[in-house]
Amino acid sequence: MGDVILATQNLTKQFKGFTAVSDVNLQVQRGHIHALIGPNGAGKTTCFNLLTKFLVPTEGSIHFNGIDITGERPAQIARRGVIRSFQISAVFPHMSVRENVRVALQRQLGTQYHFWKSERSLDRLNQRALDLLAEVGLQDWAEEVTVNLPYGRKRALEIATTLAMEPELMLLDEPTQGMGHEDVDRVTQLIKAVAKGRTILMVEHNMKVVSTIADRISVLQRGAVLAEGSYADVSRNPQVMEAYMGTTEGQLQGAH
Amino acid sequence: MVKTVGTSALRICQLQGWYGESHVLHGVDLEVRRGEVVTLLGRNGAGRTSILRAIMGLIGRREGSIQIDGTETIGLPTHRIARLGVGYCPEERGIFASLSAEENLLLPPALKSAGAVSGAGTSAGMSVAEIYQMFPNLAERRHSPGTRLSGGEQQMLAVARILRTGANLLLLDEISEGLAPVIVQALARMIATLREKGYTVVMVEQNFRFAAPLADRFYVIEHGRVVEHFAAAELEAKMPVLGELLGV
Amino acid sequence: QDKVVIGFVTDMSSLYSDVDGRGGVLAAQMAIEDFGGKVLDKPVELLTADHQNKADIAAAKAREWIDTQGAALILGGTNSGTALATSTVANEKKVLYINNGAGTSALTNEQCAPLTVHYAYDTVALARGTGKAILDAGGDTWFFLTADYAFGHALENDTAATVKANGGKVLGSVRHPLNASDFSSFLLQAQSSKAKILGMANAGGDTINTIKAASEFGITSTMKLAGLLLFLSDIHSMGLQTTQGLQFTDSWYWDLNDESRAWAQRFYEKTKRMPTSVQAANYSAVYNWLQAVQEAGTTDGAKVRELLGSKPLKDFYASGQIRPDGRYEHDMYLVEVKQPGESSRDWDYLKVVQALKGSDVFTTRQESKCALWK
Amino acid sequence: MELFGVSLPAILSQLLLGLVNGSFYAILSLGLAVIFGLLNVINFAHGALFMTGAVVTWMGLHYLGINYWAMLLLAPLVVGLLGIVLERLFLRWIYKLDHIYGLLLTLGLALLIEGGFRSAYGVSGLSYQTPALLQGGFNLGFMFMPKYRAWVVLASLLVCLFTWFMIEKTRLGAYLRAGTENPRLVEAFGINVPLMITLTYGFGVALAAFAGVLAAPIYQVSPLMGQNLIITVFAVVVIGGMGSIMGSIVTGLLLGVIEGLTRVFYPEASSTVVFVIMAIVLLIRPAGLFGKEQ
Amino acid sequence: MNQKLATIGYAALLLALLAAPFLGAYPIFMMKLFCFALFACAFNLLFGYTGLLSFGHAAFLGGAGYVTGHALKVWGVPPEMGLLLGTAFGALLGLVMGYLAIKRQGIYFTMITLALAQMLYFVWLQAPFTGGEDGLQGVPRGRLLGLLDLRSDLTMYYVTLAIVVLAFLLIVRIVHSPFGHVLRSIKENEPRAISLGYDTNRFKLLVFVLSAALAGLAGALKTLVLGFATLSDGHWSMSGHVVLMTLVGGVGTMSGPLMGSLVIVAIENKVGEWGNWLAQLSGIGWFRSLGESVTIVTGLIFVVCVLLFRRGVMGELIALLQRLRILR
Ligand SMILES: Nc1ncnc2c1ncn2[C@@H]1O[C@H](COP(=O)(O)OP(=O)(O)OP(=O)(O)O)[C@@H](O)[C@H]1O
Ligand SMILES: Nc1ncnc2c1ncn2[C@@H]1O[C@H](COP(=O)(O)OP(=O)(O)OP(=O)(O)O)[C@@H](O)[C@H]1O
Ligand SMILES: [Mg+2]
Ligand SMILES: [Mg+2]
Repeated sequence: MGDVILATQNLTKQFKGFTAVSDVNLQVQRGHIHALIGPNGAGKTTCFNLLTKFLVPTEGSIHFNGIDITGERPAQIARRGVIRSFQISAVFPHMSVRENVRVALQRQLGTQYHFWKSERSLDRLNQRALDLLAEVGLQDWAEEVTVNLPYGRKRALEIATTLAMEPELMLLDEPTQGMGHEDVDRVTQLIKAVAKGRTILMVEHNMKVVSTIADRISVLQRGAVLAEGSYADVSRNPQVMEAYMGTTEGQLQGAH
Repeated sequence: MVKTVGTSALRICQLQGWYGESHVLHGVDLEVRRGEVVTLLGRNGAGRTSILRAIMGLIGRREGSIQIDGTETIGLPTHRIARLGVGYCPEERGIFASLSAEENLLLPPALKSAGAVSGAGTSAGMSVAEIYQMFPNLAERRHSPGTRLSGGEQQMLAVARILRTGANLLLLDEISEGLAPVIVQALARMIATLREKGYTVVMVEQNFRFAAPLADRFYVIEHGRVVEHFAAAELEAKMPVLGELLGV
Repeated sequence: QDKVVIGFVTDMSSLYSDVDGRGGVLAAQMAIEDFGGKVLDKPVELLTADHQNKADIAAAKAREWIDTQGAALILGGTNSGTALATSTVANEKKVLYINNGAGTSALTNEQCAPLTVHYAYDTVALARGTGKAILDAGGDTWFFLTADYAFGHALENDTAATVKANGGKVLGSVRHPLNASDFSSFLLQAQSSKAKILGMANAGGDTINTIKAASEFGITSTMKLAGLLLFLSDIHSMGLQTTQGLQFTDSWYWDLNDESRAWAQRFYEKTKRMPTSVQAANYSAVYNWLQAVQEAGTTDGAKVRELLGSKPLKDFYASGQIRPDGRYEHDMYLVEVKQPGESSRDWDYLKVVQALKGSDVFTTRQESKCALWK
Repeated sequence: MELFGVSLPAILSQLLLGLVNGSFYAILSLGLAVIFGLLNVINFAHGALFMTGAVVTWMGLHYLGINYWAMLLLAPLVVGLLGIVLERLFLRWIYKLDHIYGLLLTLGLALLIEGGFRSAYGVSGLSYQTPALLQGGFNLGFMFMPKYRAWVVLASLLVCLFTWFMIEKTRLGAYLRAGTENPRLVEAFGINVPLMITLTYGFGVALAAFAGVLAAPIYQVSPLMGQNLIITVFAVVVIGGMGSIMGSIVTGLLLGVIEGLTRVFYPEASSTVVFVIMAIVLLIRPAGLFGKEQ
Repeated sequence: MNQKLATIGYAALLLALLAAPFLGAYPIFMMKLFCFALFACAFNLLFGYTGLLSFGHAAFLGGAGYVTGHALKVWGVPPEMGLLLGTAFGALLGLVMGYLAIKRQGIYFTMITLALAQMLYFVWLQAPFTGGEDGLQGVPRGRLLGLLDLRSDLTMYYVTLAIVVLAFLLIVRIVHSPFGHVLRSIKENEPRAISLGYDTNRFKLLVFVLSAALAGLAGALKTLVLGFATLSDGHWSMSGHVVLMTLVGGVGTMSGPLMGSLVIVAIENKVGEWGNWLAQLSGIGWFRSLGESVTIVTGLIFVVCVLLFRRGVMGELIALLQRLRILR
């Protein structure tokens, strides 16, 4: 077994008596694409929110690279290299595509508070920004104002921006939601491409995507882990089939 | 006023639409007969959502003609359009945070659906009990504030909400989005039932496999125009074209 | 220069515009007309501006008039901050500055200037006038309701000093913030002091609301209210019902004598309001200035100032003399608001209780910190 | 009995007086909350319209001989209508813009209204007598409580509770709350939202005018009477958090009382105490006492 | 090409300003204008470039004015020290106010700044050293660095011009700095900026402090130039004024606040004259009362700007230029 990059112990979240996440022990292996699936309301998004501290856990602890990060603030966690993407597309609409990425790169320079420096000091990030854009196939759009991008490209840009943060662990919440087939395929490939040398934890309802790229899958139900394993293992699990995927293999594929 | 199945529930001619300066609909022609399920297909940004929004009068500016049950609506304000018996389930779900799930469900007033269809009776909407039976999740979370539901639960709520009103022309935008496969299957069954009851449904779907078995007819939208339309029977024959247009 | 320009900057649009404002402009205009519209054979022109109670605007206007229009006299209206700032500018430019309506005594005291004349009243006179007169009438225990800023403190201190000096007692005071809409709390505190007199060391809307609340809470039945800065326009807006019996000091009242009545009537015909003391002072100041210019044969600030101070002045507004520190020392009047039954006509609001000699109420030479008067 | 050198009766009476002021805060902040909810506009003109309510009351008596009790109903109606006109003419055009434009626009309107009254009636204002029925007062032993002030508390509490009930417990209120979040969608359900918005503004403004009528006999009716009050009410709103209708009512009353107590213990600070409390609340609960976190 | 045009424009403006005293412009009036222009630019840094609408900037202008005035008059410090103290005070106040205000967003932020500034207004009113409504009068200008005698209006003029130009350049630099880029991203999409690891509240606080310091400098300079500090600079209506200046000139444009302050200061000073002129021209006597209705005029400008003219003078001009370029 490879080493564990992210581990949770007895992670629990209650909302006014309602337990959305209960006693979850997740182990994410370094270098894996780890998918989190489960019926609606199972607690997947809540889990993500706990991991990035957008919500505070009621109980349990979170370890990242062996360090306890349970008590840290969202920005600190981001700086450690745990970066999440949003369910809705999150870009800076009136900046150019290149600038979008550059804002993310800028933090590494450590000059973000330097209000006396010229903006030209940022130019040396341009190359890196273009490289990242190339990685997601946006090199030709670099000078475009972001609002004008089609939806799928915006998602790609978002991923490029996320990559700029040099994440060790990326959290993607339904990255293909609302996409047409072409885009779904492109993003799937993209995720696969960027996963090299990184770890990805994603929530996804599109089984086609999950089955193509996920190395490991955890199924949540009612806040608790129902099953875990490879796609083949999990999809054959009768409980999972009943709770989530529906009854027949054919229809499972039919979800998308 | 009694109308027979087959008359036009919705007829759109040369519809143009704008968001501020940007022109997104370029002359859409489309007709939906009473009791039909019609699906709008297209790539992201093709303008399908915009068509639904235009029907409801929710986009910036629109021109052309939109008739609902024979009434011209292009000049009507949104709320008057809705009162003609149109139920709209938006892409972004539109669940209200300050209302509980149940309040959300009960919010839209019951509509005196203009075209009370034969077969649909007076088309009184579904009862709350029926809805909870269909979506047990909602029953469980009924007292939670609407936006505290999970993404999928909100999606269910958004659909359920308009089923209650008795609207008989339903505009459904990407309702299978973000739902677990089991629920998607349940929705599919629901739409089939609705059709049997005589509802008219216009669906926008990304999820082709979900839409394919349900629809009577398909329209393919690209760049704010209808580029192709065909009946369910022609589906097989059209697959290659679709593959090219949609990448299915 | 083929005309003589007078620049008049005052509050025309806000807090003090009823006391001076448009009516004040009219009064000055009347003085020019009565004088014949000309002095030294040149037509007299009156320029006006609204300083909006902003010192920078007042000073800038004065400067502009002096530099570009050759203004020979700057007439300043209400508000102390604007007055002090304008005074500085006018003196720097060697132009005479006459103020009516600013309360601050600093204008002729710490910050006195050779070409500045303070004409109508100042807070010291109001405080002493009211304090002394009421004390003489038996009001020997006081409680102060004081607006919590320099102006209020000054009024309170001056009055309290007078009260104490004349054997009265100050039983306490409470400081309220400026524009405190509700005064009932403060009034209850005043009432529990069991003092006979409630000294209102505040101004404008604050005084008005104090008086209203006092009558509502029945304070007026146990204490007598003494206004330290009140004008006819305030009484008019509150009505006699609420203000009856109130005493305060003013520099003039329209119903003093035949002369004042005659002038006031002319003013009334134009505005449908009786003039306030400040408005009357504007007329008086402008008229006296024109006379002095005529006499001196020049508009030169220093010369006219010297002439103005050289002999006693007398007209329907007042009689007295402008002292070296710039203060026009004249009689003040302790007035009392009539009972509704006593009032026989519109604007018949006040009766004069006592005329107060100027030398008794204004800052004396010993007290003065003005270098020009040493 | 004494507390920090102040007698108990004195404290009691200040509590009561604070309640009177609190009633004004409550109605005004409630009106602001209702308007903010649906229009997304912080109504800077609220103070000016409060003043207008008082002026209209005065005008009713002065020009038309309509007494206080009738004006209690008429003035809110008249000002509400004025609000409806303002909404149709001006506010209508800015809903799609950032909130701040609403603030700036209504600030402009406030200046216009105040300037208008000022040039018509001057600044020292107008005087309005307490209605005959409510003259005099009760001797409570520890203080003299004018009947009129007691009436103010009663009347405003009733109006506040009525409003609360309408919004939180009725179907109309549900439309209102939903419209607050997503008016376009509510409209797509068949509800005439533009009309609802117009009426809501009218209603919110009428609340301000109602406070104005209540205030007319207490304070001098002057063009400036709303100007200073409104900023304090803004602070009240920040403290309360504007999350809930009940919140604005309770916060309003509470702050009136706290302010009243300050007037006894440390009168110099009575104008700033509300702002100090605001600062403290922000430090401890940035969303306000009753506000929901984002 | 726009860039070039702008550069030429600024150069021409600077030349004109350098020559102004010899062309009959009024040094004191011009200096007051500079102070307001700087004030508006400082405000615009916050509003136009970070999207934070502060309604409490009067506190910095007024507060710094008092501090500088007090330092010069009572402590007798040299003018450069006085300016520095005023600026520092602005910054300090900005730190405290900003710290409290950025806890809430959007319109709440605005209301909090308004309320805090109002609280400070009461402080200025009650504090012993501000002179209440008399204000702080007779503040000496002194000698700059012990060399330049500032009592000469001409010397003062050039000193003021130099300071304001430097401050303006600083603002330009801030907007176009690495820091400025982050600000822009915060303005566009704050949650996203947070998720990129930026502690956005710190950025907001820093820009708030910078803006407050510059507004403080404007207030300090104003006191030095005019020789007094009075209450009106700390009143909330002054905060409204600076919003108006920026709005009229063009929010989020560099030159907007300059233009806006010119327009508003001119209106404030001249509206009475224009009223008289209009009355003469049209024979309608009502116009004469315009001078007594600054509030109404101000209110009207607010309404018109918000409804019809949101981009402001410079914003419209820039848009026009762009359209022309597209046509070509
Ligand atoms: N803030 C909250 N307060 C109360 N309940 C909440 C809150 N957030 C989530 N929940 C509840 O917790 C449960 C889990 O929600 P979560 O959003 O994590 O589901 P999910 O697995 O992401 O589902 P989906 O696939 O539908 O998005 C749901 O039943 C939801 O109603
Ligand atoms: N509010 C808006 N303002 C401006 N342009 C818009 C707006 N909403 C949509 N558009 C544009 O209109 C076009 C059509 O969008 P629409 O949402 O109708 O597409 P769609 O077919 O529903 O695609 P999707 O799969 O993304 O939902 C797109 O180019 C989109 O960018
Ligand atoms: Mg989710
Ligand atoms: Mg869509």
